[in-house]
Amino acid sequence: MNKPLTDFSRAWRWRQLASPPVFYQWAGRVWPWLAGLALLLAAAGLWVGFLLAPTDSQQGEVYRIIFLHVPAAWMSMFIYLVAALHAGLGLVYKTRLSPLLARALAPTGAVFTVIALWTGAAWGKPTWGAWWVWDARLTSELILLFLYLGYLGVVSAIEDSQRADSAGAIVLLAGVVNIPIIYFSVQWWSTLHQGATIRWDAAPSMTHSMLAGMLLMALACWAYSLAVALVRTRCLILERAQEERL
Amino acid sequence: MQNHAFFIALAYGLGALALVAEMLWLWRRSQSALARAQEEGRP
Amino acid sequence: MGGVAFSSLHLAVSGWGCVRNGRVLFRQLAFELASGQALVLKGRNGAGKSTLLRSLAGLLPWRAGALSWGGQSVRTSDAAYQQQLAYLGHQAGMSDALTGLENLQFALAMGGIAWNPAQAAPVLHALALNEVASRPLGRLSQGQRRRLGLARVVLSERPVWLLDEPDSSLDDAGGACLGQVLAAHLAAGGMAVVATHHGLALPQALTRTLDLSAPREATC
Amino acid sequence: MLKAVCLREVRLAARRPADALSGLVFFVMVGSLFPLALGPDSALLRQIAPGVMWVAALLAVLLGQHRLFESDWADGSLEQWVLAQAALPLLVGIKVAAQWLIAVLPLLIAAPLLGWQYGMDNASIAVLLAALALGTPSLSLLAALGAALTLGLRGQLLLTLVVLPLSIPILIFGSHAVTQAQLGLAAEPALSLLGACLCLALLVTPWAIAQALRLALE
Repeated sequence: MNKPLTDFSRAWRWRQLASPPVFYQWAGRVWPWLAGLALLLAAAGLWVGFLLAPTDSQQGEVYRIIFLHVPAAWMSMFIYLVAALHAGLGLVYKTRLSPLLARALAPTGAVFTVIALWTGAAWGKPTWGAWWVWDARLTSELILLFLYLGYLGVVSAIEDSQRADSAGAIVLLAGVVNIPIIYFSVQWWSTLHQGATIRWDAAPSMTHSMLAGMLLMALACWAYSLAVALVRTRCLILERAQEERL
Repeated sequence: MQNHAFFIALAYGLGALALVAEMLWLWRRSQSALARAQEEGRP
Repeated sequence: MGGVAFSSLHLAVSGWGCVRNGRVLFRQLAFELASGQALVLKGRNGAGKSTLLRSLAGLLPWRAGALSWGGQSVRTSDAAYQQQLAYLGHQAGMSDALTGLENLQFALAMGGIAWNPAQAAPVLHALALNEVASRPLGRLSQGQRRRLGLARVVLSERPVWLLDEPDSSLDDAGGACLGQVLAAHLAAGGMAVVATHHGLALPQALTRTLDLSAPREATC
Repeated sequence: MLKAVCLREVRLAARRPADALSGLVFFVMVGSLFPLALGPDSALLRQIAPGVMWVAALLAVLLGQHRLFESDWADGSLEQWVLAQAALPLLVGIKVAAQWLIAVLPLLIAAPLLGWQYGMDNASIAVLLAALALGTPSLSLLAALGAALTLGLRGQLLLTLVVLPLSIPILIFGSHAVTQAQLGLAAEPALSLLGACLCLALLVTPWAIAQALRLALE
C-alpha cells in the first residue's frame, strides 16, 4: 500500500523504506503527486459520472450517488485489511514503521466508512423510502465503523505508544479474524428476516460509462487515501521522534 | 424527480465535507508537529 | 533455611539499554553474576533500578544488548529462563482478600511446588509471620506484607532472586532477617539482584554494587 | 495448577460475593424491565424474549468481566503469573473458565425463570439454555480480551467499544436458535454455529489475552 507499484526492478530499495527517516523523506516527496493525482482522477470521475453517464431508466438521476458510495465502501473495507496487515507485521516482526502505517490508515478508513454509510442513507431515502434499512450490507458497514472506533479508541486511550501500537494491533487482528464471521452471520440474519422494502435488482444496470466513472472515482479514493496516510505517517514519525527525545 | 438533486447534493456535499475536514485536521496536525520539530532541531 | 542447593549458575548481561516512557534510562550496561553472588543496585529515584529488575525478569523488553543465562542467549519472555526467577516487585503480588497462607500456597502452586508445612514453618518463624499468616492480607501492615513477599521468594526454590527494595517498610529486625535469608540463599549457590537505598547486611566478598546514577561507562 | 487457580477464584468470589453476583442481578433486572416498558402483551413478549435475553446476557457478561484482571494487576499478582511454571495462555484460560463457572453459570440457572416470565414454552427454554451454555463462554473470553486490552485505562466505554462488535455473531446465532425453537423449527444449525464460534474463541483468545496482559505489564 505504501509502495509505488512502478519500480518492480528496484525491489531491494523497498526494504530501505522500512526505516522511518528514509520513509519520512520519501513520503514527503511522493504525497503531493498523489494528492494531485487524486484531484485529477476525482475531476475526471465526476465529469464522466455526471455528464457522460446516462440517466438510469428505473432510478433516475439519484443513482449518481453510486460514484461516491461504492468507492467509499470499497476503501473502508480495504483500508481495514491493510491496516490489520501492517499491525500484524508490526506485532510479529517488531518493525518500527508498520504500526505507524496502521495508525495512519485507520482514521481515513473510518472517514470512508462514515461516507459510505451516509451516502447509502441519502441514496436509500429516495429509492427505498427510508434513511436506514437493516440490510446485510448496511449492517456490516455499520459494524465495520464500530470496529474502527474500537481501534481508534484503544489507540488513543493508551499513553505509552509502544503498548498502544501492540494493543491496537491485537484489536485490529481480532477484528480481521472476526470479519468473515460477522459478515456471514449478518448475511444469514438478513436473509432470515427478509424485509420487503429492498430490491437490489432495482440497482441500475451498468453501462460502460457508469463503470468507467466508478473506477475513476475508486482510483481517486485510492490516491487520496495514500496521500493522506503518507502525510499522517510523517506526522506520527515526527511525534514519535519528539517523544523519544524527551 | 427534482428532489433527487437534493439527495445527490446531500451525499456529495457531506462526503466532500468529511474529506475536507479530515485534510484540514491533518494539515493542522502536521503544522504543529513540524513547528515543534523545528524548535528542537531537525528530525 | 531453604534446604535446596543450586548447581553452578551464570547470568551475564552485556550492552544493555532500556527505554521507559520514551526516555533512555541507561545504555551500555554490563555485569556478570555467578552462583553465590549478589548484585546490589543503587541509584537515585528514577535512575532505572525497577526498570532494570523488571527487564531482567522478562516483564519489560530491553531495547538493546544481550542477556545470557548459563551461556545461552535469552529472549525477552523465555519460559525456561523465567522459571528460574523469583521476582519481588513493589507490591507483594498477593491478593488482599485472601489470607497470607492462602496466598503463599497459591504462589507456590503457581511455581509448581507442593505446599510442605514442615518446610514452610521455619521460614515463617524466621520472618516472624506465624501469627499474622492466617489473617487476610488486607488487614496486615506494609512491613508484614513485605515479609510475606519475602517468604514467597524464599520458599519458591528458585535460584535467581530479583528483589525490588525488599527492605522498604521493614523494621530493623526485618532488615537483619532479610540479610540472613539472602546470605543463606547465596550460600546455597543462588544469586540475587537487589535494588535498595539502604545497605544490605551481606558479606562484602559476595556482593557487587552497581550505581545506576553514576556515569554509564562504569561497569562492574 | 488447575486446582490452585480455581480454588483461588472461588475463595475470592466467596470473600466478595457482591462482585460475583452483580452480573446475575443485572441480567434479572434488565430482563424484568422490558415488560414494564413495553406492556404485558404476552404475544409481543414471547416474540422479543430471545433477543432481550441474549442482549441482557451479553451486557451482564461484559459488566461482570470488565474488571477481571484489575485487582490482580494492581496488587502485582499478574507479574507472578507471567513468571509461573505454566504458560500464561493456559492460566488465563483456566481463570476465565473459573470466572465463567462462578459469575455466568448463575445466569443460566436464572434464565428459565425469566423465560417463564416471558411466556416461553419449555422446549424453547431448553434451547435457550443450550444456546447460552455454548455462547456465553465465547462472550466471557471476548470480554476477558477486552478487559486485558483496556487494563489500567480509564473508562468502561472503551471495553464495550472493543468487545461489542466482535460479539455480534454470537448474539445473532444465539437469539436465532431460540427463535427457531419458538417457531417449532430446527435450532441445531444455529447451535452448531455457536459451538464453532466457541471452538475458534478457545483456540485464539487465550493467546491474545496473554499477549495483551504482557503489554499491560510493560
